[in-house]
Amino acid sequence: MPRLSPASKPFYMHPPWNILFDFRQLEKIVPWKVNVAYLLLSFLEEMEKRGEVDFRASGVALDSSAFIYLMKSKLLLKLEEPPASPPKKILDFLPPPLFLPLRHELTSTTIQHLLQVLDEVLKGEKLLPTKRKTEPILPPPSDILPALDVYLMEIEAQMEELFLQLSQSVKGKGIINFSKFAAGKKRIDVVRIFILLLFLAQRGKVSLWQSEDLGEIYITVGESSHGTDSFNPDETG
Amino acid sequence: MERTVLTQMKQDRPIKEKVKEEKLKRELALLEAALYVAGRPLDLKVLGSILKTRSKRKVQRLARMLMKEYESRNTALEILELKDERFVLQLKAEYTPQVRRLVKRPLLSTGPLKTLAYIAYKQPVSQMRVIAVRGRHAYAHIKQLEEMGLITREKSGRSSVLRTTSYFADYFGLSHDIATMKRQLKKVFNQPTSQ
Amino acid sequence: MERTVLTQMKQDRPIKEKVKEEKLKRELALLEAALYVAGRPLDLKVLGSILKTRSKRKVQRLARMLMKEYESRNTALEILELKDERFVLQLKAEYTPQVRRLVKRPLLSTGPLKTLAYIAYKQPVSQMRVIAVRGRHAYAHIKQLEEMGLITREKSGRSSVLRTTSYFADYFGLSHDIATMKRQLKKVFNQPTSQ
Repeated sequence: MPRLSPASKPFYMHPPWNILFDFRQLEKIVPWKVNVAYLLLSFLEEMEKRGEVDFRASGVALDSSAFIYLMKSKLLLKLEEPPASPPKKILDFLPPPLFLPLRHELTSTTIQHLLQVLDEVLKGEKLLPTKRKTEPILPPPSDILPALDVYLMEIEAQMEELFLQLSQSVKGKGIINFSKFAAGKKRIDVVRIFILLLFLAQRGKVSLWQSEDLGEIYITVGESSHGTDSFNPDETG
Repeated sequence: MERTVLTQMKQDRPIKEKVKEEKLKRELALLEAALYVAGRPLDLKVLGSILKTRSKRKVQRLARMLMKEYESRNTALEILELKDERFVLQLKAEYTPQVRRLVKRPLLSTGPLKTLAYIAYKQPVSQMRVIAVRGRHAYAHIKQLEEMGLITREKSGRSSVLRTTSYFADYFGLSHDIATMKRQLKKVFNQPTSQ
Repeated sequence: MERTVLTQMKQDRPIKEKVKEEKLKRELALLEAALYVAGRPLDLKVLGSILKTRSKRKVQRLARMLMKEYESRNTALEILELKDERFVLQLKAEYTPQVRRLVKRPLLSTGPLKTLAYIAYKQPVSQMRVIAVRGRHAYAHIKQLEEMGLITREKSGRSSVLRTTSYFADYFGLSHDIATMKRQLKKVFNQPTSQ
């Protein structure tokens, strides 16, 4: 037992061990800042070194350590209500299902009623805005395909003819204005010529360019490396 | 002359008897027809209007006669006399489970019928208790039973107290007195055939 | 020894007879129960399913026996054998006028009845079309009509095709053949048969 005198406090009342023995301080500390294992070990070592084994101080140190651990645990684990156990089914007499007595009952609905309401429904149906579905109505394929075939078959011949005309206009090779070439032709024919020119340009038979937007289109005939005298239908593909 | 009349009367008697019997048969058939098409309990006044009589006693006597006849036939149908002097024609409960599926009207399924049986047997019973015993799906049963007018719900603090209605008692041909009804139900539940 | 067996057999016979008789009574009562709650003609297959037998001959024999019993009772109800080997329990026509006013419950409320009328007139008709004409609340009607066995729903791609059932035809006294039924409806409806 250490003899306590106001003048000489025992060693454990000094830092760092005093934390464990000053209860007012203990309640204020941040538990994470206290290394309990270090405090206890060094406390024991110091006691051994001094040859003063004090069981009461050891007990207090142990109690304080436990208190610090408790504080840490409380901070870690938020205290929650344990999950509610599924409501216990009360054991009670469970009677069998009570089947309602079955009674035949004539119903008052007749075919006249059915027809009366039918009349109303059909009138209502006529009043319905006849929302025709706005889906595109496609003509039957048979109406399109033959015309398409004829056009595709003829396009080769028309391209060949146009190329010949162009070649003649420029006398073999050269440049010609689209407006000049199409002059005096009907609007639909002008469109057709323009489409055919696009086909020819795609095959490299002619080159097309325009000086500015909406300006004159110039057609260069025969500049391409392709031959000018043969049309291979396969190239259209 | 007197002799002739007497002879006539003697000859008439069996004819009169026959006519009376025919009339009785026809009245019983009319009552049967009324109960058959109505599919619900009918009181003596309504039955009397069908027979074109105001004598309640006569109607009751005839209805009971028809009831007895049904009893003696010992078949699938029965006529019951309810309180308030009402009569109903219905299928005997023991045949219900086997032919239920032929009914085209929407019927309550077994779940709600079990909840109903429990409420009827335990009433007045708190909704909380019914849920505890029957499970949470019983909330829907209670709603359905209430909508059908078979039970009532009365607020009591945070929970509700459930009871069967007088419509329920009539529908099942049970007493309106709860103690008596419970005794009747106990009898029904103990019958193995009522399942 | 032999004598004892014979005596035993003699004693057994009445017991066996009684058991047989009880079984017969129960089967007849089951048929009666089925016809009563169905309130519509039932075929031998359905009746057989109630009796838990596949023998159509047995069912027919029993149903005819029940029919005879009803005849002998000479009351307000009758059992009829229809063509297509179907049986129906119904009120004798002569009693209908006198008890008609007791019939209060309609088969369906107006909304579902309108939907049913439209389906009957336009069948086979897509559910989509019915909803377009009758509005979205008709989904609930269709469900109800299906549950009551008045219509059938057949999946067809993303929509369903709706038709009335033979129960519908029986209820309104129409032909089971849809083309004939539509002609009947149109005839009564007094509309040109086009559309």
